[in-house]
Amino acid sequence: MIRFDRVSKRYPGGRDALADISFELHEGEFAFLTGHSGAGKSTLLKLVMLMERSSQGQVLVNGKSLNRLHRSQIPYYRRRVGVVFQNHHLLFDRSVFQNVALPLQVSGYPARDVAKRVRAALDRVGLLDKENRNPVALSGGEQQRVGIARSVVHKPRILLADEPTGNLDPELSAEIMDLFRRFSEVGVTVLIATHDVVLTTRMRCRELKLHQGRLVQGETVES
Amino acid sequence: MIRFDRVSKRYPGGRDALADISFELHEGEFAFLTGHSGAGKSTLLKLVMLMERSSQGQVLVNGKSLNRLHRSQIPYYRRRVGVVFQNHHLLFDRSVFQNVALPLQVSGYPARDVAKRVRAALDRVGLLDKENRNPVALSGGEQQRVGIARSVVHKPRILLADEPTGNLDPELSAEIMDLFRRFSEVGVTVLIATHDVVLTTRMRCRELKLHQGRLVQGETVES
Amino acid sequence: MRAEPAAKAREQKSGATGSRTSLAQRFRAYLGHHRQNARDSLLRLLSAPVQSAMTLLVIAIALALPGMLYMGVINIQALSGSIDTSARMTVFLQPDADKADIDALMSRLQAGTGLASVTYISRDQALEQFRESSGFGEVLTLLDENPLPPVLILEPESIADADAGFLETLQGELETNPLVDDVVLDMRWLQRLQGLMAISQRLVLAMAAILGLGVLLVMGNTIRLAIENRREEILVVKLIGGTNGYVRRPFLYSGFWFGLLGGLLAWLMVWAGIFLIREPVAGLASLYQNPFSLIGPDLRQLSLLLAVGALLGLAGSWLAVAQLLHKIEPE
Amino acid sequence: MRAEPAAKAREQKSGATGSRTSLAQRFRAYLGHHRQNARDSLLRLLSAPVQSAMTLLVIAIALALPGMLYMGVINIQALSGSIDTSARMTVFLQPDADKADIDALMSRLQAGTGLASVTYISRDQALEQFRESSGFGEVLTLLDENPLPPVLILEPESIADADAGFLETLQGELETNPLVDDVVLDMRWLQRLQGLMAISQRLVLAMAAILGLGVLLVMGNTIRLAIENRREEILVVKLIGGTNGYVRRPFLYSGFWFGLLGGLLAWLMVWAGIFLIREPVAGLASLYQNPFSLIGPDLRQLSLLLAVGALLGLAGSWLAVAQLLHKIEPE
Ligand SMILES: Nc1ncnc2c1ncn2[C@@H]1O[C@H](COP(=O)(O)OP(=O)(O)OP(=O)(O)O)[C@@H](O)[C@H]1O
Ligand SMILES: Nc1ncnc2c1ncn2[C@@H]1O[C@H](COP(=O)(O)OP(=O)(O)OP(=O)(O)O)[C@@H](O)[C@H]1O
Ligand SMILES: [Mg+2]
Ligand SMILES: [Mg+2]
Repeated sequence: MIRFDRVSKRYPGGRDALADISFELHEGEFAFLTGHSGAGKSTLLKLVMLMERSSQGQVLVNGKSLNRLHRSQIPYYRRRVGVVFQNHHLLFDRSVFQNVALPLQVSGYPARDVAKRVRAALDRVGLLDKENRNPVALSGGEQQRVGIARSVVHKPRILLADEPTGNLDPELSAEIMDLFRRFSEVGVTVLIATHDVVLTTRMRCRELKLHQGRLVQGETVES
Repeated sequence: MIRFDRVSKRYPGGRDALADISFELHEGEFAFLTGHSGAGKSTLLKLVMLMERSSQGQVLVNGKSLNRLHRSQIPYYRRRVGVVFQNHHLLFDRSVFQNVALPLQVSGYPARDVAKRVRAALDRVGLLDKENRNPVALSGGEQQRVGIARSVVHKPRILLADEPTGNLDPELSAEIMDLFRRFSEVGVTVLIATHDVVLTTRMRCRELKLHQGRLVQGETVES
Repeated sequence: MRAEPAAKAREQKSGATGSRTSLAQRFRAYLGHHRQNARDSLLRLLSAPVQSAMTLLVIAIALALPGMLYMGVINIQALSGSIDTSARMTVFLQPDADKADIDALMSRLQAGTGLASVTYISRDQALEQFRESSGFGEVLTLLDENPLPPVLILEPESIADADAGFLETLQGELETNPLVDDVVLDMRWLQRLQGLMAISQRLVLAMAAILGLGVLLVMGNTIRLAIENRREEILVVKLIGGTNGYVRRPFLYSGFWFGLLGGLLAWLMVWAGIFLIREPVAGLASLYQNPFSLIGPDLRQLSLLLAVGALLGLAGSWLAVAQLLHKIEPE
Repeated sequence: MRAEPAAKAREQKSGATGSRTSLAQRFRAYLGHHRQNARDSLLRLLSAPVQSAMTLLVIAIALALPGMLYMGVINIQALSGSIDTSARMTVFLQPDADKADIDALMSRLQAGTGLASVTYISRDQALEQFRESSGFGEVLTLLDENPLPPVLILEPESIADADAGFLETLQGELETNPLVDDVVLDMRWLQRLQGLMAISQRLVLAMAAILGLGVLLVMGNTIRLAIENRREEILVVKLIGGTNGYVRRPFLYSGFWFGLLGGLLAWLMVWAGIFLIREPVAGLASLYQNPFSLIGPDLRQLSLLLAVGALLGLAGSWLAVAQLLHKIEPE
């Protein structure tokens, strides 16, 4: 589903954030992306969702190279990806409900469906009672959960999560991971960047480990 | 040093975020503040630094009630407090160096001292080589460390940290905690809100535990 | 947090692969999005009334100034229509010319081409007119005898430069006529008029240029700044898969409302401005026995202002969003 | 990450308790902060040249319009100074009056109070003047004999309403004089002038009101919007212990620079506008034998525009920051 082919990324005026990365994730696979702070985890996720472009090499999703995706196609591609951003990226000028509804509205869902789906997603992260609040009036962990609800509300084919449990207590983290796992069981490809050693060791999933921009574990490409 | 006296906090249009909290922290004490997401940890820290006012009860710092602090005195009070914010609060229109220098400039330090202290603080969080970068060009964990450097650069008497290691890997987290511990050893009162069970159990410090806005552990007030 | 039954999971899977929504549904949602945006952007404008009012006033003032200029031009045109502005040739006849001969000359002139009118002014009429128009009436009452000859006033059909030749030919022809004492082609006022026109033209051009630039800039800048405050919204919607059109829509509606309401306010300002000077203008005109009264802005001006405002608002927000969209695009 | 030696830790402790910085140091730092802010805000303005230019142009246009109005007023004053505007009384003498008697009357009038000048115009001079000024010169050449009497022109010292009485008394007195045929007090042009003045006054007032409001709004709004983009900066500096003064400083400097540069640009615009219509105005004036030529904006206007711009910039940013500061304050 996601395949990196000798990908490097160098930000303007910096050293390589990613160097010569190759790996493949199958449809429905569930993997952790680990590594020290600044190892390149967020950069890797940004490449998959085209927030950044690779400097070298190719990122292939569903067999198609993202380099060859025309600019006008990017929105439609992104609608099939769900992302939990490291810095939440919530909009503070609208309610929690409206924040979560955004991916559905963008794809043109009928209003009736939208309400049903949004409530289901909010229920899953335990925030159904706060749907009318403004995100500023939420705690850090609650904001993070709104971001998680938004990332899954439109049932994406690929789910990327950047440190989704950084502000959550252990029980809640486990529940969220369960949620993600259930997504992978129905065929969604899930890739989660995290520092939470407890979780990664407990769940015993595939782990892609980055160190200084290089993949030091989990790179097995079956080709 | 910090004393809560039957403090409650209710946000407009919400239930009590904090209810009937009483505890005392001595000068140089090091304590963790734990609790589930939405338990009221950030709210408690906001009360100490006057980002919010208590609805009932008194917060006393250094024996003086914050309620009686005149508005014009707040800036001078805040200069003696160092805070790591849950959402970093960095300024993206200036360099890392200038972000960390801010608390010193605000208090009117001479430029020579500023440079020395800022570099020392950046060195302690391992970001000396990135002082000229813009914070947008940093990874999530690096941004968090800039926030930590900024909170200690002016050698405050009280140090509050809201989830300071949420985006840091375990080794780095331990180092940062070490840094905070050393501050407490020279008399700085340190209060850290965190979810990181590994850290709190390993460090075996005093733990204030909140549940639904109530203090359920660590409330011993010696009076 | 709820456990998800397997059935729901299956539905989810098919949902993730299929096309999800029918075209008709999509179109309904698209229209709904338009409606919702139109409403939301208006509500957003009303929800921060002070700040919106400030922005609106700025836009209104920017639109009202050229509006006033336009009304000024219209009024000057109307005024110059009410003033006697045709070029004229004055034919001084012999004081003792026979009335029958004069009538014959007049019919000949009227039969010819190029003249709009031929008017006969007898000696008494000439004295009367002179008294009234010159301001030297008091002097003339001192005269024992009427010193003025009878006069023919010839007005050409147009005052274009090309016709100056025709007038001069006619002048030469008339001067040889025994009935005629002298022919005066009064062109000096034409020069004056042209001088005035040159100034007002340049003034109007300069004002129009500066005001046009001003309106564009003020609206563009105001909307740009208002939009920059919502930069995060653009970023997030793009990241979530919004097309550029989707991102633009709320801002276009905001710009549209700002422009439309600004245009309405501008019309009111122009109206108030005209109202304010209507009375003294009428007073002044009455001194000149001129029934002129200022023309106020009407519904045509209103619709013009509304249209220009709305268009500029749309254009301004389009540009501002395009700029931001361009900035956050990778590569 | 470095281990911190105990000695350093001790220094830190004393540092945390002591007053840390001397007053002199603080003052130097304060001045340094001012200098730095002045420089930084200018650099920030220059670092986004297109957007700053747009904002500057908006401010400049807002300032240039009242600037032009002001220059218009100045020029009209100068023009009316160059036109003969004093109220005058025309005393028509008997055509056969003796020159010696006239001289005696003149000396008597000159010796009295209330008259600025007494001018004698002989019959020939009168005819000549009439020919020149009336545009009816051609008619007069047809006359065999000069129909005009000798004339005395009396100009009062002031044209205030209170003096109308004095003029009328004088008129009655002169009419009984055997030398005098008739006395004409020409007040009609006064009425016209007053009518014109009433219009221009209202126009200038209306324009000044709308433009003043416009300048305030445009500058205030522009700076408010520019500042709202830096809302986070205000919040963070406040949280870190910045006083309101410290928070405000960079914004005040930004506003100051915007206002100052906008004023400069406005001056250039006014200058260009005057330059543009200078030539046709001079051409028109020459038609009236008037040596009038438009007055351009000088250094006094420049300093006025700079001062007004800078002040409005400061005031605008002060208000905008105060608004934001008020919003983020708890309680
Ligand atoms: N500005 C606000 N207005 C209304 N309610 C608020 C506001 N800020 C926080 N709350 C509510 O108060 C409760 C406590 O919030 P707080 O931020 O203190 O939690 P927390 O312990 O820091 O949680 P987390 O670990 O998720 O950051 C939450 O239920 C939150 O929704
Ligand atoms: N826009 C940018 N410009 C320049 N350098 C960047 C930019 N974004 C990230 N970097 C650098 O690239 C490296 C990798 O960053 P990345 O955000 O991928 O790290 P990360 O693994 O997500 O770290 P963290 O766990 O701290 O979030 C870091 O050293 C960072 O400083
Ligand atoms: Mg990251
Ligand atoms: Mg919190």
